Order: sequence, then C-alpha cells, then structure tokens
Amino acid sequence: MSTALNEKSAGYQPLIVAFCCNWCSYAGGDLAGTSRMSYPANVRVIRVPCCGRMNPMFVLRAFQRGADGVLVAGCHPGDCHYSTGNYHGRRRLSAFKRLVEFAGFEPDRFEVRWISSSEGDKFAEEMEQMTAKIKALGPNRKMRDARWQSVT
Amino acid sequence: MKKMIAADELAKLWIRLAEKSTLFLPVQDGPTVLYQPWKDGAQVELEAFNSAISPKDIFLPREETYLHYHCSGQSLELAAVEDDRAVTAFGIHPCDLKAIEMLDRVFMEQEPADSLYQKRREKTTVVALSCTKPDPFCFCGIFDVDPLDAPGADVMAHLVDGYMHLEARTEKGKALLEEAGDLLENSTIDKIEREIKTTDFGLDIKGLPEDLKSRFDDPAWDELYKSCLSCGVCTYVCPTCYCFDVEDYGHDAEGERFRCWDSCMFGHFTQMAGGHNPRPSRKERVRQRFMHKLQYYPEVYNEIACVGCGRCLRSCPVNLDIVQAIKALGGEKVEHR
Amino acid sequence: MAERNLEQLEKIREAVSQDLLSGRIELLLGWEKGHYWWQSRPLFASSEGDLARLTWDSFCAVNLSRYLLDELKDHQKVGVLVKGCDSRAFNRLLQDNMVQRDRVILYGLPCPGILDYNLLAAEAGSKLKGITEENGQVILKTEDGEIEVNRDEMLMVKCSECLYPDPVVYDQMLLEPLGQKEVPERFKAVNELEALSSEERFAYWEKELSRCLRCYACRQACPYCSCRECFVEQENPRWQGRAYQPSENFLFHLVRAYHGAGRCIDCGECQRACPVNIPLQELNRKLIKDINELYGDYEAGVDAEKEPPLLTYRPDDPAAFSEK
Amino acid sequence: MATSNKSRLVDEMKMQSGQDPNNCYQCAKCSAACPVTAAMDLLPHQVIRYLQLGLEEDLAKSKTPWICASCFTCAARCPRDLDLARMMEGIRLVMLRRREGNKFGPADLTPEQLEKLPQQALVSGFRKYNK
Amino acid sequence: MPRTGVFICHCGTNIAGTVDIEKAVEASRNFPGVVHADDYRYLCSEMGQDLIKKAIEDNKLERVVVGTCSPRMHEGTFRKAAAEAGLNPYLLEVANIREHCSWVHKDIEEGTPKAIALLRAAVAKAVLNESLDAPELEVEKRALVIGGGIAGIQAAIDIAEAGYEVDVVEREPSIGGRMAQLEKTFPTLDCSACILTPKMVEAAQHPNINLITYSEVEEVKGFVGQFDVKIRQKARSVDPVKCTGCGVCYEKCPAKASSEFEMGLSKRKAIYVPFPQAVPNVPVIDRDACLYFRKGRCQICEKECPPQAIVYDQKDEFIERRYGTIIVATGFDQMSPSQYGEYGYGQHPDILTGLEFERLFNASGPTGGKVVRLSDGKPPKKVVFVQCVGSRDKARGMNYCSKICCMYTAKQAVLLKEKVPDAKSYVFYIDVRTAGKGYEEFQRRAAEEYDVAYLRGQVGKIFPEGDHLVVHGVDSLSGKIIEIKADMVVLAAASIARADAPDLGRIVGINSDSYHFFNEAHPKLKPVETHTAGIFIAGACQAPKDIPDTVAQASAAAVKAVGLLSKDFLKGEACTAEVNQAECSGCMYCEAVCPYSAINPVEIEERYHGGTLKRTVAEVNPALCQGCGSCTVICRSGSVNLKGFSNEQILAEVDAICLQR
Repeated sequence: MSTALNEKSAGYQPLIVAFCCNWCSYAGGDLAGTSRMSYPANVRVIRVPCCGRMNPMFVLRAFQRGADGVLVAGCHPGDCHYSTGNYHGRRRLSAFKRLVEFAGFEPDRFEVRWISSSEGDKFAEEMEQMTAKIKALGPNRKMRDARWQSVT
Repeated sequence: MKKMIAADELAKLWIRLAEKSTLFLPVQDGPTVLYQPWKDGAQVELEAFNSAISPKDIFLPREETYLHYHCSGQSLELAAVEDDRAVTAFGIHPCDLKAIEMLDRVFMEQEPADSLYQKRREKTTVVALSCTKPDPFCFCGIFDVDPLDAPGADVMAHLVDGYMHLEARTEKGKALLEEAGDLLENSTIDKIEREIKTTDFGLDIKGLPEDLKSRFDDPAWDELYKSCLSCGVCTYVCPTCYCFDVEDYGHDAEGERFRCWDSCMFGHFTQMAGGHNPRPSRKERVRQRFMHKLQYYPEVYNEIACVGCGRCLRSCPVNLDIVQAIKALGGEKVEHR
Repeated sequence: MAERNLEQLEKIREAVSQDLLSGRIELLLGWEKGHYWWQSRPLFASSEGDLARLTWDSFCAVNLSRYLLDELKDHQKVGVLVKGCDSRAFNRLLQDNMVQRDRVILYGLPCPGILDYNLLAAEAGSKLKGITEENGQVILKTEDGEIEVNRDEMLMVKCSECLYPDPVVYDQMLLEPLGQKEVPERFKAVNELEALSSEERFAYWEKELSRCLRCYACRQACPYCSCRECFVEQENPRWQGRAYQPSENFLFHLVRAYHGAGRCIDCGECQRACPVNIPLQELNRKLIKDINELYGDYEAGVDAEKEPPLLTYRPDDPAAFSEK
Repeated sequence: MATSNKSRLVDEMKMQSGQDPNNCYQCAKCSAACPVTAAMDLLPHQVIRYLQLGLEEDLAKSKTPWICASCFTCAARCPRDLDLARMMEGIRLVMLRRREGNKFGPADLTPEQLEKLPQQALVSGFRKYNK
Repeated sequence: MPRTGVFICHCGTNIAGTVDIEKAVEASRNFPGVVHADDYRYLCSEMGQDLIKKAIEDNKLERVVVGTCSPRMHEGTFRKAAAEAGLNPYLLEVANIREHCSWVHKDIEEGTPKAIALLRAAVAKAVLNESLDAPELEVEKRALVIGGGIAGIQAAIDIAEAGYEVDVVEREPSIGGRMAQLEKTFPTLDCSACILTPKMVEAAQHPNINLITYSEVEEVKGFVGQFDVKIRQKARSVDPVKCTGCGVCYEKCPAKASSEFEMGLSKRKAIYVPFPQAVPNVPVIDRDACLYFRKGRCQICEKECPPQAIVYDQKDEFIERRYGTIIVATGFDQMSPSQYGEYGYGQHPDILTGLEFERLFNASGPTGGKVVRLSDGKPPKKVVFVQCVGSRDKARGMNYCSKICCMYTAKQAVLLKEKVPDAKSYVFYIDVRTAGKGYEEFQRRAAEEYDVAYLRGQVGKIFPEGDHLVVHGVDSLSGKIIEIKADMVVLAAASIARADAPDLGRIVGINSDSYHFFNEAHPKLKPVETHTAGIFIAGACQAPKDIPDTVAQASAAAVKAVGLLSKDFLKGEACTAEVNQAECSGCMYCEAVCPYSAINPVEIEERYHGGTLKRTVAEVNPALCQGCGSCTVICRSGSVNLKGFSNEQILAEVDAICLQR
C-alpha cells in the first residue's frame, strides 16, 4: 500500500480498473492472452455485458476505492452485440468524462476505448498506454477516500 | 481576571491559542461564514450574523469516527479512535452557547452520558462573544437570551472600540488567558453598555408547550407542512438539533464506525427494516420537528428548544421556519393575530 | 412599479379566483408574503380567503411545479402559477411521467427575474427599508435616502442567464409576454472554470464542496430529482456513504449533476436552496453546454415532445474520447 | 540488374513527396493516362517499379522524370491514391541536389532581378537548385 | 454469508507458470465466505470436474469460484458440473486468471498478486449471486427468407424440404434475382435460365414455400424463435388468383417505361412481367408509367384481360407473421462507372457494363440475342474489356476485389467469339484471379483457344472517333502504349452492396461493414450467422461471390435455420433486467433505451393515506430481455437491476479488486 502511494518513485505501481464489455473488449483481452501479448499487471478487468451497462457510479466507486485510472472498453460503434448499447454508452460516458474533467480530474484518469474481439494487440497496447499515462500522473489523490487506505 | 487586546493584534492571539489546541473561529468561507479550525490566513469574521451553521459542530461533529474493527478468521478486534487534543471555541454568541447548554442536558445529564460528546465538551474552552449588530432574523429576546452575556462561557469577550475585552469566568478560562498572558493587557472597562435591538416577530410563547400537549392532531399541521421540501437544511443549521446516525465504512475484513448528523426531515430517518415508516409523509415529519422544539423538549427540560438564532429563517429555501410554525400554532400576541 | 404590480396581482387574482370558485381547479399553487417584504413563500390556496394572501412581486423565487408531485395525489385538478422556469419544470415532470397534463391548469406569468435581497442590502449600505421598480431600475429606500441601481445587476444568480422569462407551456397567459432574453455570454462561469488547470479546478470544487452538509436541499428543490428513492439513501447497494469526506462529497455532487444530464432545465433552484452557497448550477450548466456541443442544441423543458439527448443517439455521434 | 532494398533515392523521394512506392500494385493506369508517354524512355508505372526495386542508377539515367509535365492526370486516375506527379517531382529534386553543388545563389542575381522576380519563384528556385 | 468454495486450475503450467498456486489457494482461504479452497492440474478435465462436484457435496458449498481460463472458454463446462452437483449453475463464477493474467504477465511476482485480486473479486461477486433460471422460449416453426434470388430460393427449398414452412419475400414482381439476368454461367457455360427456372418453379410449387413477391419487410420485432415481422405487399393492381398469365395485357398496353431487368437497355410496358420466365407469372402495373394512373384514361388492359384480373384500386397490404428464424439474402448491385470520366460510360451507347453486355446475349434481351452495337446494330469486331472498374480502387471506388469479374469477362469473351466468330477481344487486367474449380482452365481456354488478348495494364481514356471508340491503354509487361480502335467497350464494374442494405440491416437488427455488406458473426467459424441470434445471411449481401459459393452459403444458412426450427424451445437469457416496482417512479426512460422493446409500462395500485392510488411503473418481459443492461444505467434510482451483473455485484467486484493492490 505504502509503495503504491509513493508518488512517481520507481516502485510506484498504479491500479487500473478496466471495465470491458463481454462481447468485444473482454474477448479482445482474451485474444491478447491467447496471443501471449504482454501488458502491465496493473490492469484488472471487470466484465460487464455491454458498455451500455456502465454506470458512471462504478467509475467513481473505483476512484473512491483507490483506483488510479479507470478504462471503459466496448465494441466499436455499429458492432454492439445489443445493437445500441455502445451508442448510448458513448453519449453517457462522453458527458460523464467531461463532467469529471470539469471537476478537476486529469483527462487521462478516465478513458473510454473501442476494442473489438479481434483486436488483442490493441487491447494490450491500450493497457500499456493507460498504465504509462497513469504512472506519469502519479496516484489518484482527488477522489480516493482518505479512509480507504486505513482499511486495506 | 479581565484582560484586553487590540483588535488588530488578534491574529497573534489566534497563533498562540492554536499552538496547544484546535482553535475554532467564525471564518469567511466563500460567501459563507462557518466555524472552522483556524489556519494561517483564515479570514476571521467575529461580527458576522450569523454563521450559516451553528457551532454545535465543535461538540457534535457532523462526522466522528470512534472505532476501528478488524476481522480475521473467527476473531474480531475493536479499537477506539481517540483524539486528546484540546479545543478552543472562540467567538461563540450567547444564543449559540445557550443552545450548547441544551445539548449538554441531552448528552450529559442522561444516563449513561454520551462519552464522545462529554469528552469533547470537557476538553473545550469556550470563549463567548457578545453581540454587536444582530440581523433582522435574530429574535433571541423572546427566549431570555442576553446578547451581551453568556453565563456558561469560560471566557466572556466583548469587542469595544477597537479592543477585545476578555473576562475569565472559570478555571479553564483563566488558564487560557494566562497562556496568552504576554499578549494581553489589563482591561480598562468594567461593564459593557450597548443597546441591542432584536425583533420578536410578534410572538408570544407563554404556555405554548403546555398548550401543544393536546394538539398533536391539530388541523394547523395539515396546512403548515405543505411548503416543506423535506430537505434537512433547518435541522443541520439549527443549534439545538442533535440527531445522528451510525454507519460503518470499510469492507468485510476491516473498517471503521462513525456517527454523523441525521435529520428528522428525511423520509428515511424513521424507515424501519421491514419497510414500515411511522412518519411516512412530510406532515408527520414537520410536526415531529416543531413538536420536539416546542413541546417534547420543554416537557423534559422546561425550556423551548429554540434560542432565536434565526438560522432556519435565513436558510429555509421556502421560508418554512419556526416563527411561521409558532404563529400557525397560535403563539402570537393577541394584537398580531 | 408598485402600482403596476398591484394591477398585475389583481388580474392574476381575478383569473384564478374564478377558476377556484367554479371548481375548475381545487387548489391553486401561488406565493404569499413571508416575514419580510423581501420574502415570498409558497401559498396553497383552496378558498377565496386564501387568495387574499396571494402575492406577485420580484421575490417569488420558489419553483412551484415540484409541489404537484404530492398535491396531485390529494387533488384531482390543480392550478399553478408558472414563471418561465416553473413552466419548464412542469415540462420536465411531464416528460418524466410524474404529472398528468389534463389535471393541471397552468397560469403563465412572464418573469423579469427574481431580485437577490443580499445584493440589494449590500448596495444599500445602511438599513434597507423597501424598494420600488421603474424602467429596469430598482430604487432602494434606505435610512439615508434613495439609491437607484440597474435591475439586471440585482438578479439572483439563477436568473442571470435565464433565456426563457416567458412560460413555455401554459393554459392561460395572465400577463404580457416579455420575449426571449438575450444572454450575451452564456455559460460565463463555466467557461472561466474550464480555462483553469485541472489542479485549480479540483482545488476550487474541493473547497466549495467541503461546505456541503448533505442536507439535500438542492435535490429536494429540484424538478429533475423526482425519484421515489434517491441513490443517496439506498441501503442495497450502498452507493453513497454518509461521511463528510471529500470523496463522498464529489460522488454526491457529480452524480446529482449527472442525473440531470440532458434533463436539467437550468432553473437554479438547487443553488438557491443551498444553505452554504455552493455554486451547484455550474455543474449542471457544464453538462448542458457539453451536451449541446456534442449532441446538438437541446434546452430541457422547453419542448416536452423533444426527446432528451441521453435517451437517444445517432450512429455518427462524436465522443469526448478517442475513437481510434 | 542490381536491386537494392535500401535506396537513399527512394528514402529521400518518400520524404519529399510523402508517397510510398510500395503502395503501387502496377496496374499501369498512370501510363495509360499519361499524355506525354511518347517522349518517355520509361513509362510512369515503370518508374514506380524501379523505385520499388531500388534501381537508383537506372532511374538516374532515365529521362522520364524530366519529361513529366506535372499535369496530375496520373494522380487523378490512380486507384491506389498515389500521387505520381509528386513522386516525379521528388525524384527531380533529389537528382538536382545530388548532381553538384549550389547552382546559383542570391549573389548570382542582379538587384533588378531580385526586385522583379516574385518571392515565391526565388524561394522555390533556391530550394530546388541549392544544397 | 454463503459457504463458498474456490478452485484454482494450474492448466498444466499455463497458469502455474506465472501464478504461485499455493499462495493463491492460501489467500483464497482467508476471503470472507470461503470455507474451502483447492487446486488441480486441469480443472476442466473430468477428474477436475469431479473434484469440484465432490467438494460441493462434502462442504455443502453454496457458491463456487473457479480460477481458470476465460469464462468465454469454460464457464459453461463448470456451470454444468455445478448443476450436476445440485447447485444452480449461476451460483458459479469464473476468475479469468489465464487469458487476463498468467498469459499476459511476465513472472510469478506480477501474476500472483493479480490472480489473487481477480479471485477476490470473483468471490465478492459470487457471494451476491442468485439462482437464475433461463426462460424457455417457444420456437415458431416457420422461416422467413428475405430476397428471392438464387440464395433465397436455395435456402427456401432446403428449409422446405426439411419439413418447415418458409415465406420468401421478394421486392421485385418475380423471384430469380441477378441470376435470372445472366445468359450463361461460368465455367461450364450452362444456360443460366435452364438451371435457375426449374428451381424457381420448384420453389413456387413447394407446399411448404409461400412466395411473397413485390413486397418488402417493413418491421422486425421480437427475438430468436419469435420474430414478429411486418411485410408490405405492394399493390400489384392485378388479382393473382384470377390472372392466367396469358400476357394479353402487356401486349396491348400502350405505355412504356425503361426495363429494370434489361438494365435500361430496352423498354417494357406499364403493365409487365419483368422477364418471360417470371415466377409468379402475374404482371404488375407500374403506376408511375400507366396512362390510367397518370392521366385517368386508357384502361386497355382492363378491357382486354380475359379473366378480368385487373384491379386498379388495389391497395398496399400488410402481412404480419411470426417467424422462428430469418435468412437475409438480398444480393448485390453493380456500381455505375459513370464517375470514371475517362471511360466515357453513359456518353456512348457502345460502352457497356458487364451486366448490360450480358443481356445482349440473351434471346429475350434487348437485341433478341444478337450481339450488336447499340449505336448502329452492327456486330462488333473488336471488343475491349476493362477489368477492375471500381474494384481494388481505394481512391475512387471499392478497396476490395469483386471476385467474379475475371471469370465473367472470360466467359463473355468466349461467348462473343461464338456469336461473332470474327470478333477479337482484348482484356485489360491488373491480375487475373481464377480461384475456383475449373476456373483457371476456363480462362486459359479463352486466351488460348478463343484468341482473347490479355493485356496486363489499364486504360487511360476512351473516346469516340468516327465509328470507333479509341481505347488508350498500356501493356505494362512490354512497356508499350496500346491504342485500340474498338467497336465496343465492356466495363467490369464493381459489385457493391445494395444501396438500402443499411436500412434493412437496421430493420432486421444486423450490422454491416464499411462497404455496407452484412457482417457475419465470425469471418471463419460463423460465416452465415450474424451477431443477432436466429438471423442468418447468404449470398452476395455478405460479400461479392459467385453462384456456387452463393448456393453453398444458402444451404449452410438453411441448415442453421432448420437446426433452430427443429427445437421446440430455446433457452432464453437468464441474466435479464428486473424492476423494483416499489421504487420505480415510472418515468419509463428504460423503455426508451431498450433495444428489444422488452420494457413496458404497467399500472399498479399503492396504499396512500388509507386509500389506494394508481400509478405507472415499468415491467420487464424476461423473454424479450437480452440482458444488455442499458436500462439499469438510465434509471437514476437504480430501480432496474440486471440479474447476474447487478449493481451490488459490480460494486462488490470494484471494492474487492481495489483491495488487493
């Protein structure tokens, strides 16, 4: 824990929560695995059926609980397994992303990406990039609940 | 012991007092005045009327963590969270101090005493400050509050002609003045003379608590509540409201327990586990709040639980305040009715 | 102005008392005076006697439409006096399925904006005894004489950027419409905040939100907050903790604003209701501005037939993130 | 024929023109469309082929790049979205720079010329004929 | 807290190589709720599954978490095992510690803590899991085929032969599609009509097939097993029951219009059948061309029709039927080459597209089967074929290869030689692509035996000069500029998706690629499935293809459809949304965002001040809900929740995953 907060020290390992839609991005993650690509272990994936299922409150909760970055990944527009989930997701998450940036979050802390089930390489690359960006930003101090540290 | 200090020297006093205690002062925070721990550079507003929220926060913090739990296997460990640092509550107006004395009865005179409150009360030195210019919503007069004197203060302070005069009335008060002895000189005045005019809104509260005993079902309640939005503004700004809730933070293995303010104006306040709610609508909740102030509290402590600070009159977004309630319930002078 | 106000008041009273007497409405939601001349609070009039207390002046700030949520449970037909913002609030409730159009009679009152007593008092210097209004000016009557100030500069924050002083939906317009208002720089405060760095913005909001009491006055006054159970109070799941931690403050205020995305009618009741003066409207306005920018102009509450932007999409919508 | 994968000519030409000869699939539409092939020793598509193969020396000998009139017909017709006219210009530029030192500089111009000639012409002239 | 068991798979060294299994098991034991933790070399093996089953019984486990490969891989396997041990299958959760952990991280120091975090999250979710039941959905034993070309006809016949009812919706007055327009088919030079017409007749006469021609699909609702489809049957103005197909009407009709079937090369009447072999052989009145509809008089067809089958006031009718499955086989269009100014298409009658040229060979075509120049009626002696017009052209056309042009060009050159023996053909090509049985041989025959000159290169411009068309091209192999004074030019224009394919895609609920061809569910393993369950694709609406491929794909789609129809019930989605109606405020935003129309308003009664009050709330139809969860987010109060991915579960996962850094 303490090392995690040791800002920008060599040992700083950020925690990145990635919410991936079951049909495209989670499968893209599987493909990255099957293809033995490698990306930083800082990323932890939570499977959701669709990025239309992504309640912005899940994102805020991750930040409260000490996540340093949050990524939501879904199917490319037009490819949603449920036809329209990512179209709705795009509007919802765009509005939300701008709102949290307005509240003072760094734009890189919260990202949304379209990753298809065939883009294992893109999956790995996005995870790599996200980790690098968060490492550069340092730990999330803005939304992290000060008490969480004492109970973990 | 009577001392004084030039008003433009007060910053030195704050520095001194903040060394050994947490010093609460009325501070300008954005467009609002609030009692907050003093920090270097804080804009202290001693004469503002009135702080948006009463200084009850100092004794009954809006949030207070008091234990830490840790589970492993079958064992549960609990550890109390304690803070022994002394507190100085500076610039408390007589009305607010009277309200704190009302809370004292609730938290300390009942068995068992509320140890968290008691501890805070005991470690706090209260420096009361007499009023200079009350605003149109101040109506403390009808509750026998003397705006120039707060009997329960450890130190009574007055701002007169560029000087703050400080009179220690208790041992704690003396200790505080001695602490800052080198900054103070002997006071040059003996008694403070100042005319303070507050309104009474035409209220006559004599006999009201007794009268209300039988008026739980009074038709007045059917109208009074209507404009209420069911928010908690009145209870949170009120110096005599003291309800709190207890909640845990953490997860299954580790966490802490804290208490925090709650409000009887919220629907969830009386929501029971099975889903039943004895105060399901705004009417019951509005009635509860005013009955508590005007009847239930007086029935136990012989005093209406209002000090006329005017905060609910200033803050209620729809102007549903205790004055309106008292009027609706007939607590008005005959000539005003 | 005082005379004209009286004239207007008579006109209003005449119209509504007719309907109240004829049984067209069972209850009228209007305003009455509070303790002082600068206070006007909600009036629930069900008789001619009640109507004697009716008032219409530059302090009728409270948005009355929200009271319909409960009053329609007890009354078949309710009349409401609506300013521009009240009427948009009504459309909000209508679109959210919370009210039935045919059970409400809306009486339209064009509103030139509500005056902020604190601004008037500050301008007056000495004790302010009263005001009169004339040609866009407010004349302050103080102990030291009269002071004239520009009315537009004395408006409540919530009224300063109002685009629709006239009701957008009504059954009967009771006064002469004022026409759509020009707002020279809409979203001025939002733009200024946007110009800051992330760190500065965060510091700003952390400080502002630190005062939050979680009294939920903002929510209770808001016409878009009509949930039967707010996420804040839910036990399972526990979205929102009660603690006054910065992270909980941010959670509440971001989600509160977000729930108004594409729905907030910009009436500013949240900010007016806030006892600790948090500039809540700027969060809401940020969303209005962004959604307009990204998904086309949409003014919530102006047209109840137009679908809220978060209920629909276009396949070629832009995004606030890279779509590569 | 000596082909080379690493050709400085090709690299420089790519840099100058922003066009990659590898995008060509040799349909020869450029040659079919070119109005001045009669005077060329290599057809336009062959120039690209030479570029693909890195045949620098043969290209250096070819007249074609110098005959190209930059009419852009080839670019308009190319199904691969290649701008062959730009590539030709790239080749010419590289050749010119390579051949010898500065052809002429500001000092070679008379004050009248400097005054009369349009600025653009001067700049492009120096760019083309100076190292 | 439910009694939870954790099982961690080594997957040989696939997981064990990068995750310290012992450590992970030890950590799992301390997770709240966990009463049993174990590991095994290959959990998915029968022995591994038995280990889980036994542990469930021995430890009275109420929840199971397996740390294995991706749930997309073996979730079904383990759920089945749990069910066999008496546990509801949805009480099992998978922690993906292989694809998302051991395979993507370098060493045990990285992999182990992450695996523990993923296990912790899976346990946190699992303890909140509920027993779920997938609803059983009845299958309507009828298929719908959209498009009556060779793909649609083949699919319909196959389904009908398997014993199921099929409706075929065709937009044109007759089935037959593109294949009906062809003269001969490569590489065997079978007469297209000779092999197609019997199929058309078979389809028309099959007791299980119902042809709905001159009709279009307007609306598709529902889901696999129960698609509710609305079909607009356009007014034919002819009563198909009375009509005998005698043809008197179109013989006598005085009004003419350009023939779609003949690619606009000739005229047809206002009342017409598109081609002589049309099925059904019932004419339609083109109301835009008909004198009666335009000017109010004429009515010759009505007077002349022996069985009095003309019905001028016929209206569009709607057919609403339920189908268990849908096959989309809507075919392709040919790109118009007019955007290529250098080819002069549209400016000279002797510059034709491949499909137009094809009609010149046909006995019932615009020239009665004589191959002649449309300008002067003389047989062409020199014909230039240009390949890849609009294909393989990322600048102005389509990036893909249209696949059939090389072969039909060779075919047309051969046919030309047979019709006009002294004709000479020139083919400008970029590459000749002849992958297919007998294709290469055929193309070589064209070059060798039929004297077709293959010129590797392209054409730069075509312009008329006197009687001729000058074709200015190049032969890249010799590096020579070629100029041909041709009598005729045939452009092999690209095959493209139907212009309105995206619209149909939206109606049916399937998506298309950037060229508007419909997307298959998997390019290799699911070539006829779409992402929407129960909807299949066949033929050139998926990508350009020749007849054998089209027919093969049609039969494949038919098999998929038959497989589906052979079931009485389908298992629906278990993870569906549900509404907490006590909390629901009835705003119905959820209804607005539901892609399956699975949410509807209902009225409920509630106690209020001693009386009752009616109010509207949302209700989810679990048979329609597919579990996307979009409704759960638009619901501000969280009154709609998604089973299997509930708000509580996702928050618990977030909390848990953030616990173990």
